[in-house]
Amino acid sequence: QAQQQQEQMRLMEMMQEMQVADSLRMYNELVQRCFGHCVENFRSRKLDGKEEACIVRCCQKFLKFTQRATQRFQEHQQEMAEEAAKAQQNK
Amino acid sequence: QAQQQQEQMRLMEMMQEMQVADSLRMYNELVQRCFGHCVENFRSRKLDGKEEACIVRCCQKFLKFTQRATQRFQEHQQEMAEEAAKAQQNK
Amino acid sequence: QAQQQQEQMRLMEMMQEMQVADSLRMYNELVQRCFGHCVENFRSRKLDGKEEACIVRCCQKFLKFTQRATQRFQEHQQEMAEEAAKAQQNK
Amino acid sequence: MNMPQGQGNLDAMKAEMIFVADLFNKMSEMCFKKCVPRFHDGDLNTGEPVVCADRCVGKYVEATNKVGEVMQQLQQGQAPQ
Amino acid sequence: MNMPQGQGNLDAMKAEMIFVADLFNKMSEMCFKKCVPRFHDGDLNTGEPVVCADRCVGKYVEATNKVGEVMQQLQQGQAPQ
Amino acid sequence: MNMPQGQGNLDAMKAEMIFVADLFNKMSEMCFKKCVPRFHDGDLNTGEPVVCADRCVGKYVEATNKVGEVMQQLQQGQAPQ
Repeated sequence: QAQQQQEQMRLMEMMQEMQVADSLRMYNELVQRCFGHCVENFRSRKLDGKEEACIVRCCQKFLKFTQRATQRFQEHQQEMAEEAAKAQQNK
Repeated sequence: QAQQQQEQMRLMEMMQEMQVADSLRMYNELVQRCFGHCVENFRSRKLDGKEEACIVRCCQKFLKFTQRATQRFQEHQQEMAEEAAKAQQNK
Repeated sequence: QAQQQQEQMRLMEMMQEMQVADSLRMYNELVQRCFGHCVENFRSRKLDGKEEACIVRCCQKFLKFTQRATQRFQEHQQEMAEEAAKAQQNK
Repeated sequence: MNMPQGQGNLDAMKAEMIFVADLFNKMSEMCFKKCVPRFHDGDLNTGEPVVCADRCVGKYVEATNKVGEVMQQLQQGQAPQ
Repeated sequence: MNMPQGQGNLDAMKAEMIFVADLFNKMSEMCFKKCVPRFHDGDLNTGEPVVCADRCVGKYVEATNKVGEVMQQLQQGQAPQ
Repeated sequence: MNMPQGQGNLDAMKAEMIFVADLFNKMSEMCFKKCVPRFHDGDLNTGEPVVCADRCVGKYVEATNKVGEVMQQLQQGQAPQ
């Protein structure tokens, strides 16, 4: 049983590590996406006001979209888990 | 020698883990590719018959292509290993 | 203190491993990019002279660009580290 | 989606977690491309993209199951249809 | 860019290293696309692309900081602006 | 392709395995794009794409070797040609 607890602990750690890595990767992808969409001129090494505003909008839009998609995705996963459990019972 | 056997074991495990991870990643890439190619309308939350048929065709096509490419790639690797072995002998 | 030294060692090893993995990934990305840009005909299984020259130019261009970007990026990181240190002192 | 259920096997659970995370990331990237082709204003709360997000997630999950079936059929040497 | 400072914590330092490497790779890919739209000759030493590289790196670092701010504000439930 | 031979060193072998897998994945993605620009029917067994696959793999392997050479020359500070 001590072993089971230890496995549980390692799984939790692993999940946390993955979540950190995942959110940092998502951060980088968001920068790349919005930079690619919003920045076109290289006459200066600073973002101009228009570019900055575009980046802010792009971020907000993507993050809100992702929130919504996360909700829906979790609902689908829930449903599938329930169906699997039901199928198990009917065996 | 026991150590060598242990290393061999770890290498086999690592290869297996990598193959599992690789095939799951390929699965996800295939879905993304074929979804991107085949699904254009979002008037319903179910795939229609045309979309489903397109996804099936797209998968089959890609998987057969990959099989062929795998064969050829393995032949090239074999050749290169043989050439390297020959070069070793001629030293 | 022995523990600290060990952590230091593990960090160095980790960095080295990451650098190897990173440079191999960059190698593969460079091949993919330049192949995609330079190779269009598949009438033979050998690169022709024009394709080969294009690949060489494409590589050189990207590698020189990356060198320059690396320099600038390191300067920016340096600056930010200095600013962070200054902010720490002024507390 | 067609993953083995975890049986206390840590490696399999890790592989499954990585798979689901990768699936989710590819899905949200793809659905964003399909549903928000242009970035005009920052607010998604009203209007089309939310509805599109819901439907796109539904279709993507279905497509993932479909591709899984085709892969299994091909591995077993059966031509689908 | 908005990363916690390493406090002897090996995992956090590893995560930071992976983050910075990923940032650099995405940045150089993006800036190459923006600054060298065509591959005509192999020499970058003279002319435009070098200047563009310098500016693109500056703007990309700034954009990374900006995106970090927006993410923090949204996590804290504050609408930016 | 220009990888050191494994000398019982597990880390180097792991790096090589990851490299070869990554090379193969990028190659098949690229060759699929080049050889199958449209998805009309599901059968690849007859006709063009198979021939194209064979040639594309050959060219890709050659390109990988070429790029490796150029990288080595630049690292050694020699301008190629």
